[in-house]
Amino acid sequence: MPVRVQSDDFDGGAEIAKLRTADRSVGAVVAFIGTVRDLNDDAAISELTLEHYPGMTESALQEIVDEAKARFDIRDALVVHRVGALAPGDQIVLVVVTGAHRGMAFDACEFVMDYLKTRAPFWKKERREDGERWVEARASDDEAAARW
Amino acid sequence: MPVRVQSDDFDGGAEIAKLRTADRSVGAVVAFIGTVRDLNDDAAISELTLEHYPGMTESALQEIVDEAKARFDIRDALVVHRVGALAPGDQIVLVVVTGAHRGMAFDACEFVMDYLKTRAPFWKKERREDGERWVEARASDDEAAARW
Amino acid sequence: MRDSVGNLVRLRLVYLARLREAFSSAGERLELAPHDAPTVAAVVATLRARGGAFESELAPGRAVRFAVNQRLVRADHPIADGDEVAIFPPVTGG
Amino acid sequence: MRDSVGNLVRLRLVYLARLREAFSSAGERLELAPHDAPTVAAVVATLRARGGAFESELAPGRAVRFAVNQRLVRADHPIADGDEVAIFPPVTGG
Repeated sequence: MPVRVQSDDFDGGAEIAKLRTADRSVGAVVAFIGTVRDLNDDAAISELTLEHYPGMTESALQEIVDEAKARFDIRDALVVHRVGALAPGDQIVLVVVTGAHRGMAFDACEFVMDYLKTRAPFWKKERREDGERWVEARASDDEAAARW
Repeated sequence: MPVRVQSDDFDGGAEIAKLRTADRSVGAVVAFIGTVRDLNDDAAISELTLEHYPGMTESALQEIVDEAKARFDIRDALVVHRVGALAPGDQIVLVVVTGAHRGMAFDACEFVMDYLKTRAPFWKKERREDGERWVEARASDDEAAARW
Repeated sequence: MRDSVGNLVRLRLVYLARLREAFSSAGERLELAPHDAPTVAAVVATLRARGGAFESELAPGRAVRFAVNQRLVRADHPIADGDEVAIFPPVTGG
Repeated sequence: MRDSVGNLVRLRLVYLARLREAFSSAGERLELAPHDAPTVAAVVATLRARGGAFESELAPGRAVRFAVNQRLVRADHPIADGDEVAIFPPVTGG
């Protein structure tokens, strides 16, 4: 399955290996892993909770992957996104793109992340010393998505 | 060690995990894996041999990594490049870049690959049905490197 | 007969993340007042008229996103009887 | 005394990949004829004058790259006594 939403952690190396070895025309693999930082806006984070819109999440991710495959000459793409309570250092999201050559694989992987950041229904809530707060969307994410 | 040249295979997942977990300010990891394709210019490849310039290789790679760290706001970078005889599907090169945010990590990883392709002293020789031949440099690699 | 002045529009509303908390609700059934060409904006106007958190969170200028039947849409997107309309803040995953 | 007309330049040459095969040699010691401001280009001219594979592989217009003391340089890079000068085709790693 090219997109998965799960509370369990993922094994990035195993996922990369699976996609890479499934197709011998692959010459380039680009992978992105997003992780929980210990700081955001200089405040220490003790926990990050990922909420999503269960009915829509998979189809939104699938649409992004389909769009990447239509726009870029790539072989395959995978997205795994976690939900639920995470700790600093934990993995949040994995995107793997395979292609014959590196240029398109880099572009497609960045495209998937930029679109995911603005179009996939996930929301982050941080727990800090002074309480919980929803993470605000960043204008830079809109700008990144608008490039494509 | 941020750069390694070796004949042995590498474990991409383990290398990514090492770099990722070494620094809790990391929020983004971008990894590139280059692999031996089974075809090049439509000819079937049975073996690919990587030759290098032993005295220079590590320092050239280190210089590329240093340049990436100077140009981009990233946390760390790693390059592992294999030499010797490889088979289709084998891994050739791994580049891992960590950063607080994804944009710089993507840019730095692609920069390292573009520079490596034009400035690191490695040469590929393919074995095909009709004999061996040295792989020719691609103009697109020069163009990719010239962007930075 | 209601259809003489507009279509009957019964919706399932879904509130997510900050809006779910602000409205103290994960969603509700809503029957829209008869309307010729109902859009997401009509739903928002109906909710806003309730005052309180609905009025403040959905005030003009607040960044709010919409999905109809689980696809991202703009406020001018038409809605029909039976639709699921989700209202949420800009997404922040990844 | 040679220094009256130029510096004595003893080099270690390294040939790699296709050039190593074409020259049937991984490298050699070369003593450059006295020269006022010797550069990589002077080395190339000396080799080219040998004819054969040296002349054809290093002909003007052929894509050849150079490293002096294991750093990429252009043909106009100066060289000095004791330098290691590597001559090779454009790289194709990755």
